[in-house]
Amino acid sequence: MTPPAVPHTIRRAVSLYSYQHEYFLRTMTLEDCVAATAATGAPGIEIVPEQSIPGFPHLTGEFADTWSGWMDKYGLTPVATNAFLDTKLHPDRWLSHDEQVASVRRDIDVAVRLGAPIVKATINFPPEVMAAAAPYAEERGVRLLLEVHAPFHYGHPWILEHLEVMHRTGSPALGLMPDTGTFVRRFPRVVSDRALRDGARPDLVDYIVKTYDDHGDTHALMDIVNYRGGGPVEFGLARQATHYIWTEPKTMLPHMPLIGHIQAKFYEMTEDGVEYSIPYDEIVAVLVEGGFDGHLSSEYEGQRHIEDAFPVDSVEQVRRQQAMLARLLGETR
Amino acid sequence: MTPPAVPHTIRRAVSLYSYQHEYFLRTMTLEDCVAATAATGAPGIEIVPEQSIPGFPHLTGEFADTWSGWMDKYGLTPVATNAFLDTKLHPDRWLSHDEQVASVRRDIDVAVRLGAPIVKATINFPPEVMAAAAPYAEERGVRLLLEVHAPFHYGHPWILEHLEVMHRTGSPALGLMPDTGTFVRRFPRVVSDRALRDGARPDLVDYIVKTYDDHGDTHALMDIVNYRGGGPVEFGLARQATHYIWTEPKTMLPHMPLIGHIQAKFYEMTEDGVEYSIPYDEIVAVLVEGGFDGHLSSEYEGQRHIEDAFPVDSVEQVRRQQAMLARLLGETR
Amino acid sequence: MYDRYIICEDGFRVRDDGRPGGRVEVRMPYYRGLALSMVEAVDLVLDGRPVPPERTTFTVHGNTYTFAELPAVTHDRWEMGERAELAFQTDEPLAPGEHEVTVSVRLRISYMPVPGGGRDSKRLVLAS
Amino acid sequence: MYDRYIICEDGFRVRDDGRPGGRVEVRMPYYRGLALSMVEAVDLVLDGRPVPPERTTFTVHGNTYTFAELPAVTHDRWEMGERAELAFQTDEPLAPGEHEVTVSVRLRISYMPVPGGGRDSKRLVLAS
Ligand SMILES: [Mn+2]
Ligand SMILES: [Mn+2]
Repeated sequence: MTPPAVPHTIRRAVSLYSYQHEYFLRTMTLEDCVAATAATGAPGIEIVPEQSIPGFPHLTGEFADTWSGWMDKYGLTPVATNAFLDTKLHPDRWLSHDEQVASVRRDIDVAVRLGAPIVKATINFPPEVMAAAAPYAEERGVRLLLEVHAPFHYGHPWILEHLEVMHRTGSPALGLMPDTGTFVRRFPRVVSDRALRDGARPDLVDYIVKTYDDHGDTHALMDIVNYRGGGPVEFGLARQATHYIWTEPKTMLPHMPLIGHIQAKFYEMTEDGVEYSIPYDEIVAVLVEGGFDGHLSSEYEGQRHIEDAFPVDSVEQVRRQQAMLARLLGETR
Repeated sequence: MTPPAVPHTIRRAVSLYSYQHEYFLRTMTLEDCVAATAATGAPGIEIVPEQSIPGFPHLTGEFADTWSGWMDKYGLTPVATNAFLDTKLHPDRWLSHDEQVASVRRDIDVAVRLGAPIVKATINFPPEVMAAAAPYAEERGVRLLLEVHAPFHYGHPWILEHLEVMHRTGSPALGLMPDTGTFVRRFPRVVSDRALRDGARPDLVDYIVKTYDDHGDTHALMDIVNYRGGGPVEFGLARQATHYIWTEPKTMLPHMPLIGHIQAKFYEMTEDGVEYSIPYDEIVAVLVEGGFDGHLSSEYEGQRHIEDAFPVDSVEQVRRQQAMLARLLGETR
Repeated sequence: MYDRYIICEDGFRVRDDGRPGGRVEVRMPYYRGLALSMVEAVDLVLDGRPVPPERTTFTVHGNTYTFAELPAVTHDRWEMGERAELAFQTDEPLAPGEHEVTVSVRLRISYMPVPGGGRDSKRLVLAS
Repeated sequence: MYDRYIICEDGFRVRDDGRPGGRVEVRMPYYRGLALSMVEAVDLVLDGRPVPPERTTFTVHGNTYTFAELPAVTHDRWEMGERAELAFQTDEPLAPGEHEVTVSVRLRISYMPVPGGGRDSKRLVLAS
């Protein structure tokens, strides 16, 4: 792969989401995760506050100081936080619009205290909540970016509704955060291998993988698997085949002015240093072409598909992806 | 609507499926259903043996005689039967390939005894079972036509697999039977009205209907309904919006040599004599253009959506559709 | 589909064998008949209490089966719209008058990845 | 996700209040912490018998709640990877030695139309 011929200002980052397995099991502390990030050479770090900060949303001064101390010690810059919107916080009623906006404001405050200029809005954020939170985000100097996560894409009604709000309000605080899980060209083999371990019929696994890989219509895949004699395990795999999507990375181009950050989702970095499913060379080429000026932030999600049978090594997986990104970005050869 | 300018040989028929509500409740006998068919002026009649013949698959000589007597008495011609393939007949094992083929042969025999030259193969028939049953169908002078039912369409992998078998074997017995539920341009209002009666939130019903009517991506419609605060009733309606599909009727044209029969599915014939959701004028125009030489057979399916609140009048609904078809076919003005 | 027609409004009566319990007539919520091996369950709840399937039997056109037998019955069918009789035993004789009856039918329909069937609830008056 | 890590292999012991029953340490099968109001169920089956939620309590970082209380607890959380203690009462004291423990966690996750959570089964040896 030839590094980009034109100059660019794309930088690398790692989301601590990537080390969730080790953090969950407490085989790595939060500081270990920060140190692992720095060891990849990525200058940026992304944090999921609800994952990493016990006592969230109460952010103690002590935590903030420790965090900022780590940033200095490891030479890292916080680039983004991730916000969730618990519309179903109460069992008996939906969160009101005002409560939803308050939740976003709270998360903007958390980002500011952590020194991060970007907050990821999870895909369920309603457009009108984005609009209502935008002035506060502007005031606090933070951008609120809607994650464009599979199976959504830039032509999907839900995203179109968000785009309409972004263009109508013209708020500089609002924008998009593509998750590269929308660019899954090949079905992740860690997922199909898991189904096989769970007892799925190999011919049906092949059928599902092939239908996905041909980018065929997955609309009635579960029905076909049923016509072919499949059961719950095969139905589950068919359902997963509708969770991933392949869209051309160049579909990001018309929206580049709104794109402030990329979650570089990955399922498996092979020993050859490529992602099995996602063509990062094409993604990086599009980002360079579009003049993207932000971070490509590692989001490892293979752990959940291999934990049943294999040791998870998130550190090595992230290391490999960062090495690939460094190469594609022309930092190394 | 101007009747077709070119001559055609398309005829009308009624499937007894249409009168299922009255037959279920025994407010109409089987002979009443036959008489109602004749009263529409349709020359053809289609029967679902597993619905109408007590004791199926044992067809007594008495039933066969009665049936053929009705055909004479009412001036009707049997045009098709419908076959099911109960691959899950046994709770503990899938029907073997040979058993599946035997089931199809049995249904071919039933069609022959009823005098019907066409057997509908329900969408779950595997392609290799079609291939294996074809010689017997040829021998008995019956065509076995795969129903192309929503959400399948002519570019779907499952249909492509069937087409491959049809073209490879070249058997004159194999072919297609489009169900016009693949040409649902507008969301059937009998379905959305039912959801409203079941307590669905009107704004979410509107959203679902609008997304469908815009022919937008229904892939993640259930997710959006969830982001908007919907619950089970709204999820159910969102699921139904993925069961109907809109494809251009002209997608039938390349397959016209294989198309031997049409199931004229409908949900609601309005007082103005049009189907609320399905553009029959366009469908008939395509069939005429393609030189279709078979029956358009009424398949009323609105009853299940109105039975909770309204009296079902299948006879009137079929009468209206047949009048529309007669008009579109140039039989009347 | 046909959910509201599963339980027949008439035909609810005591057993005719002298044991405590009753009989209710039920229809299959589906548009064709099915071999009995595909009738996975016809569950009865009487006055809020589930009646175990072991205490019920199922009769179509004069043929009576236990629910333990049904999975193997591929040569008899529950016809479309046919009134089957669900007979059940109870500890005490049924009180005269109204009872709340709920019936859930679960069908194994080959072309569907999920179970078919339906559910109906009615207040029925015990025929004398 | 994390299903196999729900039940902690150590920390299975008898209650410390002298009543019959025990305690098992459990983790939430999810990648972030959640307010307890979104923890819909942490169901326990011990040696094949379901323990009713009314006979269990739930403790996170020193705070103990009944499952009747949880739906209203929006200001305390089950942290990501945190070992919560599920304490339960039984009729008889637990026998020493191995027990089959199954725990099902049901979570209300706002962006998902269906419940989240997971299920784990382990044979645990009662700590003395
Ligand atoms: Mn992401
Ligand atoms: Mn049809």
